[in-house]
Amino acid sequence: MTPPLLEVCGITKRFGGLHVLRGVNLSIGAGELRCIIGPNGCGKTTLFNIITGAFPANAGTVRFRGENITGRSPHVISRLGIARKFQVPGIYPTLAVAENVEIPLLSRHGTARPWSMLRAEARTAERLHGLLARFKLRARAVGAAGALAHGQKQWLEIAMLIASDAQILLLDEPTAGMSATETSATVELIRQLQQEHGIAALVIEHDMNFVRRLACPVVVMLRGAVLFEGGYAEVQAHPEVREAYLGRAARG
Amino acid sequence: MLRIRGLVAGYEDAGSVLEGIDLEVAAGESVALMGRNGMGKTTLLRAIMGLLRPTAGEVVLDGVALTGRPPFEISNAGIAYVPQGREIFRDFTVEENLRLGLLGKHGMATRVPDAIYARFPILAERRWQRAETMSGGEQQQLAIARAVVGRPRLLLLDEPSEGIQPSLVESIATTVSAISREDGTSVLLVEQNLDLVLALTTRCLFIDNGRIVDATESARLRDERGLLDRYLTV
Amino acid sequence: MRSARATDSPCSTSRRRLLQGAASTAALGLVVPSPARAADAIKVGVLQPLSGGLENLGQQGVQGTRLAIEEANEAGGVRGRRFELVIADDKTDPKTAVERTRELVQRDKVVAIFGPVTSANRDAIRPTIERFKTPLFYATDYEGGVCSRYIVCYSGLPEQWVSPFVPFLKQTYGDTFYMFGSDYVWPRKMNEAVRRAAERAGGRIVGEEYTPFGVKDFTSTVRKIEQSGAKVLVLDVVGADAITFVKQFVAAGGQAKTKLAWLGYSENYIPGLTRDESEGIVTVANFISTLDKPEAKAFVAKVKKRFGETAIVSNTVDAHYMLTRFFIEGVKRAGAVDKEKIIDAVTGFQLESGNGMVRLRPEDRHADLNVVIAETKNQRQVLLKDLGLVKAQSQCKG
Amino acid sequence: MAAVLIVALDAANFMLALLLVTLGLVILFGLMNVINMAHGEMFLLGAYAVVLVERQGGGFWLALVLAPLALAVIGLLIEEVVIRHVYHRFIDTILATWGLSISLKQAVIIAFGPTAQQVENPLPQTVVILGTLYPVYRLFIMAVAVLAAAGTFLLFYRTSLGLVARAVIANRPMASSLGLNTRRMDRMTFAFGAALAGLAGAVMAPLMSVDPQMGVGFLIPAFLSILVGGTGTLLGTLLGTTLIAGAGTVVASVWTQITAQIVVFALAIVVIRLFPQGIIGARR
Amino acid sequence: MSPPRVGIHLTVVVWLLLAACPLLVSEWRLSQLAQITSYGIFAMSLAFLWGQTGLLCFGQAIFFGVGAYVMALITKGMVSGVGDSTVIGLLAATLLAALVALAAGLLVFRGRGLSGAYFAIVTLAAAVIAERAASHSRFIGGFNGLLDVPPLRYGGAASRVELLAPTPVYYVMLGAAGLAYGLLLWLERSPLGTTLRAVRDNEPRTAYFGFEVSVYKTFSFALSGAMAGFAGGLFVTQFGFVSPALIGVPLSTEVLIWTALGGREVLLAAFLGALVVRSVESLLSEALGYYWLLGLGVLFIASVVIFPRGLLGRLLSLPPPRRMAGPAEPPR
Repeated sequence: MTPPLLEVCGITKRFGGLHVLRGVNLSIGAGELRCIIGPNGCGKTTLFNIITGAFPANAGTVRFRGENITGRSPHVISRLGIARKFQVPGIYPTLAVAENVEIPLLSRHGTARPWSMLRAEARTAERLHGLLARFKLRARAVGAAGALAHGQKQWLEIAMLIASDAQILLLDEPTAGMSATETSATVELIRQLQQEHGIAALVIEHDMNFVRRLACPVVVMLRGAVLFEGGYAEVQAHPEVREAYLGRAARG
Repeated sequence: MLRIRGLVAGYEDAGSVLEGIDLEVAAGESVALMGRNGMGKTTLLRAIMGLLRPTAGEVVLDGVALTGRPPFEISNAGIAYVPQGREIFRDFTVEENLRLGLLGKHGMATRVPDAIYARFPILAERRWQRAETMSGGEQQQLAIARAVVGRPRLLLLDEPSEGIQPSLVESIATTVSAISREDGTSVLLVEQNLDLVLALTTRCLFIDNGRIVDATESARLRDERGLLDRYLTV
Repeated sequence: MRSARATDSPCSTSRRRLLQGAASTAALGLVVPSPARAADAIKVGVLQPLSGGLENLGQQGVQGTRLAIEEANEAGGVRGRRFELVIADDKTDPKTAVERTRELVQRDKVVAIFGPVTSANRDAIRPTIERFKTPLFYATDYEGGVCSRYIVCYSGLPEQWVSPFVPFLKQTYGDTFYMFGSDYVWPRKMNEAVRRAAERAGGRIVGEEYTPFGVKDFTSTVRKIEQSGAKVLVLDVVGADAITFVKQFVAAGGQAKTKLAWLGYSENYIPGLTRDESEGIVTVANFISTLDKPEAKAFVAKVKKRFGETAIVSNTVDAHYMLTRFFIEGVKRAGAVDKEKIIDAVTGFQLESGNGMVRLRPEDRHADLNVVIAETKNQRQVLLKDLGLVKAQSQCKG
Repeated sequence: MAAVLIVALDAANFMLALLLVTLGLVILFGLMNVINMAHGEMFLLGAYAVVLVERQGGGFWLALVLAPLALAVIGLLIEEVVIRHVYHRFIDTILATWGLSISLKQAVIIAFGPTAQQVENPLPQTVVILGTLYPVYRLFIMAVAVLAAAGTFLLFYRTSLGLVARAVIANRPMASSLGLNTRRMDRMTFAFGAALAGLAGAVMAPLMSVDPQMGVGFLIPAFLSILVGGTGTLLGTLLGTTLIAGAGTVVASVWTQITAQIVVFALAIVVIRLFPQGIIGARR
Repeated sequence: MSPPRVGIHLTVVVWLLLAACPLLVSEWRLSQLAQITSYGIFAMSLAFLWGQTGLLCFGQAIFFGVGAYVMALITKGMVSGVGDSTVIGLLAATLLAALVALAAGLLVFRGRGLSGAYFAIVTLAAAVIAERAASHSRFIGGFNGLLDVPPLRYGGAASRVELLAPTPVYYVMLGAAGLAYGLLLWLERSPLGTTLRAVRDNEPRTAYFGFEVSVYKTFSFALSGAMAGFAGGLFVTQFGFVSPALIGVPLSTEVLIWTALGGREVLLAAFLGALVVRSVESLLSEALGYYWLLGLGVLFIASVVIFPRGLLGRLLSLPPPRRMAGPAEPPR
């Protein structure tokens, strides 16, 4: 039996007296999509931080393809094929847009030895410009990434994740600050990636429209734990989920 | 009392988030502001507080224009702010956190009045403890107490229910409405949690894409499922 | 020489303004105001530290050279040709010293260079001097051992200063010595000589220590000196560190038990110390301004007349003045303004210095000097003992 | 035994002197995140304030009061003209203050000349402690250091003003939202740090060569003390200065000053490498 | 919207002017320029480390000094078995400085390494240690250092020729500078350079792409050290001596000022920064006296506060590498 692609087991995290995560369990198979929703402060971003190795958990394990990766450093976890998009776009503001995309492309060509980078150019050029075209960034290729509009920065970062050949994308609010058209395009994009390349994605999102259109299982988190897992319609109908967001009064 | 006209504000790299907000809060009134994430609720509070410089429009408190003034002056004009994520001073004791709510105010005692501890008994218990050792709900109470200790005329609350047990949400609602009632403090509450909105406010505004798009009496919210579903998550 | 780097700055302020004025006019014009600025003037380079920590010594060196040159020009120059000074600032820094030397040699085409102060700078420019075969006239006391056709020294050497000084110290103050110096070659060489002289005289070395530059707390050293029971402290720390040390040594009551014998001490250090701190410091030098000799009085009067009453007439002024006079005399005797001929002509004759007759030896181009021992009393150096002419071995041996 | 005690006393002496010099830096670097490379020059200006006051006929004790005040004013000026613009550019504070350090030192050279200045030792007596003579002025320095450290601690951790200052440093926007004038606190905190540097310079002047280079020697040990102990905590600085000065004095007593400097600096680098948060910081 | 190409044109003009210098300036100015070219290379080494990788090093002179000492030891024939030629000296100077930097980099960056201000202060302390250690080591001449270091020379032991005439010396130095510039520029514009700038811009993001950031920092440090060592080796051939003053804090901070004033992100700007500051200094410092350094300090503060990218940085900055623009836009 093949283990799930990513499996989170009993993750607990405290900051001082603050319990941010209280035994989170979650799993996602290869090529699957999953949305995480939950009110502000329920611990979604902290969970991403622990999966990607930003800081250690107080308890619990993270497994990737069955391998325990708890507590490894970010670069090691990334090399396994886990790529992460930050809430505030994690791009390189002073670098050219094309350079931003080149970095993750390079990361697939042996990052351990700096000099191996020198000959990577030929292998990356074609994909680089393919990706820029796909993300409608070609016209801005040589301009500084910091000068892009907010939505473009979000896309740029997604392009970078895809360039890194990840097997799973952890997307933290990918459509924040995007227009409605951009949001739908992003949904399309994630679906395409899943269908064409079998890339799994774990998406933190507030925009329920987005969640609905992505049409994938939804994980609802509340106060540091998973409250409920199910399809969009189930979640919508679930009184506890409504209560989680809107309070008891909304249950009715 | 608070009057906002055509307020436009935003962030350097993300363009404007508020696209012309108009709203009013009367003296002693409590108003809720609801809307999905990213629609500009927090941005509005930050703009009122002066933490964000509006690019257009005006904020007026009791006839005094506050637009473009630094936050400490706005605070002294009578507006207090409980931010999202609480932003208590983690390394400081509870008492120190509370005193900070007083020290910047002109003509106010620098001792924390007992009345505050009477209102927030848990804080009296934890008075000399470092704030970061407290639970989320306790920290939220501290943040509210720190804001009201300076006796503001208007209290801005940003998602006080965030990450907190339902039982605590109720007690926060009780405390804040008592303060509002007894001291005549107006409240502008940004919230998703209906319990809090119902318990605390009389009027509810909906914000969408940087504009106030709808309003209703809070008491009727329970019946307005359409509004809720249109403007809120879930 | 003793002083070594940017952190050194002994000396005073009262006369500073005057000196600074002098130095900056010189720097601006780069030449001595002299009617004979003709194309056929004999250009003489001066490379001295005018900033970077040793400006006092540099300015005094400039004064010495300038005095001699101006006197020569006023006397009509050499066979109708006048001298022209080109003054360069080495900033007490070896790299700059090399750059400036190149300027003097290649741009200004000087026939000789006077200076610098530190051994580090002298050694740094030596390859350049030798490469371009331009003589360097060095007039600061140093550790000895320079043997080059292109370097002429008017310098107190360990043999000349230490060998007679140490027996005097032993006889007068006691037979146990503690040596404390800065961590570089001059103090180490001086202390080697102190050790030899002390042992020869039947004294005992009870401690030897070196300090890096820039140390601000000498508590442990003061303590070690006290515990060693030394009667005499031979100090060859330089510059600001020396002042810091002496302040802390005196504050700890050190001078009550141990006599402070300071090598390389001069009038320049006195203003940085209070009366109590400088009281009783003994030193050895070729010249002190309070010397009760006609030639000394005449020299002091001459300097003060030209540079003002507040000018300090130190060892450094005297040495640079004398060495420049040897050079001028050498130009006269050489019969032509030719670097090689001048080098051959500057040695082997006597001139009267501020302290007796002095001669440059042809074999190693160093000077036989008259030496005195002096003590500071009430912020003035006074003569303790006149040692007369002291000769050193040739620096070109071994 | 007495010998060990004496070394301990010497170490305490150096440690307290270093602490005195480091205090101002703790405020500017440790608390305000301004990596003040000009700290040595602020110290220097404190010493020259003494020279100036003594020249005008005022005594040392008057100078001791005036020097910190003068530095507070200079600190205000520096904050307003330079530092204000680089608070958010952490690394640039290094460069800007480095430029300041060059400029201030050069200004002193232009005003006073490059050479050492005379400063009277106001307490030239010695007392006998543990059988050896000990300079009274050193005891005075130790006392001033203890008082200044205690005073700084009390000011920052036991008064409202200190509370406000720490709050502004901890979370500027929040402090401002609570009605605290953050600009004024920045100015005051910076001025206070500068004043402490000035006090240190004035106090140390009688036992040091007062020349334009005098500040340089303390800069690196002071920084290392803070980094070794951990930034942002007075206790850490106390520990840092104790380690740096203690190790320095002990090594210098047993071997030489040269070994002491090399060993202590190298040791400090190793400690900083092992505990990037400082020893106190790492325990948190 | 392609970025202005003025940077390319100016860069070409600067190099042409530099190449034409023997026709334009007097002989001794030329020899002076040859001397300070080694400082220019030194400044480029720092610009690469600081401007490209974001590591502010306050001890860059350590590597310059190591290069200078190694060059002196070898060309003076004090190291047996390797000969005493200029070329071997330069190679060894470069290599040893690289090794020292590599060791230091491994020490400092591995694991949860030092960065930012901590790195700056630690390198500052290291520079003090290096200077102390050098002035305390007898073998390398202690405080006074090593003297009589031979100039540039070529040919075997029997028919050795020393290069002294200003024009050939200048061209050798300029050639070395061009070599250093070319190498660093090529690296900078290669994918490796992109990666280093990525580390500078957003270190966590780069780690999240699987890059072991410390390896890249160490590499950059070693390379920059090598270049500083190369500059140090060339310096010795021009100045004829090496002393602890070359290895310590003062020179480290001087190079920082040249680089910052010129522009840390642009190699040529840093190079010119060194050349211009040194040339102006030799012209003005004696006239201005103490005010020169005061002015330089104030200028430095102003440039940090007002022009963080240096006075020449913006002018001379080059557009991104050509591969970024990609193939020509397909017809619509």
